[in-house]
Amino acid sequence: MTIALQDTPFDPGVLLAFFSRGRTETGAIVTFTGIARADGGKSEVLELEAYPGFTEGEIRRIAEEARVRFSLHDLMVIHRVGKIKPGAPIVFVATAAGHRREAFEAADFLMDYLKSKAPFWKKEHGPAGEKWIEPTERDHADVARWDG
Amino acid sequence: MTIALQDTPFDPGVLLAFFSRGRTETGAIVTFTGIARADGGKSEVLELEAYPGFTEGEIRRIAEEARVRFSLHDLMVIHRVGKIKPGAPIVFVATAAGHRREAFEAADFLMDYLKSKAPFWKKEHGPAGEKWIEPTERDHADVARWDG
Amino acid sequence: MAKVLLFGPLRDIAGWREKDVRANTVAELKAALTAEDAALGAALNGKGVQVAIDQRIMRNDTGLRANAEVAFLPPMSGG
Amino acid sequence: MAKVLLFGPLRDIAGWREKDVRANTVAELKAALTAEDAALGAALNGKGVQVAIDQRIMRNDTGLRANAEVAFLPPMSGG
Repeated sequence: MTIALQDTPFDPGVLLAFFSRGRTETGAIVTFTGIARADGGKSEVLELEAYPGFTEGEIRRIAEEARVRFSLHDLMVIHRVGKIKPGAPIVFVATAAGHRREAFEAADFLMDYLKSKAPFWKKEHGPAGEKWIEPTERDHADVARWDG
Repeated sequence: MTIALQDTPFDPGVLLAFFSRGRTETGAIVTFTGIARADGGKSEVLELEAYPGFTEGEIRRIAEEARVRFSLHDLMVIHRVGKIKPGAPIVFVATAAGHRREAFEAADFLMDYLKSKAPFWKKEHGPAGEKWIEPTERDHADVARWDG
Repeated sequence: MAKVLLFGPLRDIAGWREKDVRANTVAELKAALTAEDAALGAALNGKGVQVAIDQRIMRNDTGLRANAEVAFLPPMSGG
Repeated sequence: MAKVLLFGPLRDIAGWREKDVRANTVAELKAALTAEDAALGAALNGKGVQVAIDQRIMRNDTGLRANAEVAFLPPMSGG
């Protein structure tokens, strides 16, 4: 299980190559890559703040829950922090399971958590100044699917 | 949109690197990689037969349906044919969309189709001989989720 | 003359994969194949076997153009 | 002495990110910060602000060990 924050860009292909290598006992690998949309150059620089140590710890706690709940063989979460240019990847999640349903659901579950509840504080830097962002209604609805 | 059959091994990381490169207007990329489980060396060699031209055409038809239904920006399906060694990737699906829900659902939808209805004929080669394989009950139940 | 293609288990039953057969309709073509090989004939009429003419699944016997490609597709297993 | 950490909007309100404050409980610590900066004090008691002591979210004021790390966490936005 790999959980890491990093303040430099990453290539999702390199991460999948690393995650999938030699994984001969896994039937299914799902990855999710979240990208800061460029919106044709109109998009603003995103800044993500984490609480080093605490943020990884909280993600690891949910990752462990996902590992058990979905019988995962392995999982990886790589999350950018700091200033992120439009068009750059923000987050990469990979899940490995015996069958595809578990791999899909675990990646979906982890992303719902990461996008709505994970300990990050998000700011947009634009020509009109800076703005702190909160999760959208859709993010809240997505994460509520997994309760009960 | 890339739909291809190939009779040689592929590296899912290389495919994701290719699929994600320069994709600055996409918010979400989901990939699925299906692997022939090695089962600790007990697994049998899998042989997949396709009807060249027809098989890609049928996959392209469903891929086009997924593109419209889930508002995809792009998608890729790479499928092995011929004899596949235990531990080797069999199928790679990638979907690109504005938001994660669409990217997840499209990949899930495409995989349910590919695993249960796509024009392939599957044979296992083992010490006890050869055996043609049909889709499992679970595959049928999975694909039925998308009807109506 | 039609080019007949067999897939999956049908190929194992017939012992061949591709063969030219003289026929103007799918019915004629099946009759010709059954005359040669009764086991194959039964299998071609088996549950779930579909017929593709020139790479399109056909529900009815529409007749065959010259050099049509006629494929017999047993139930597909998925990948 | 406690090491206070501010995150997200709290950091912008305060104009700092990290500061040592003399306090034996979270209540004392908040009182000290409010005395210095009323706007920050109000923000620390704002809706959804959680307190982590030594990287663990605490619902109650348990008192602070020497050199405790006290983090004020406004509502998290997700990544």
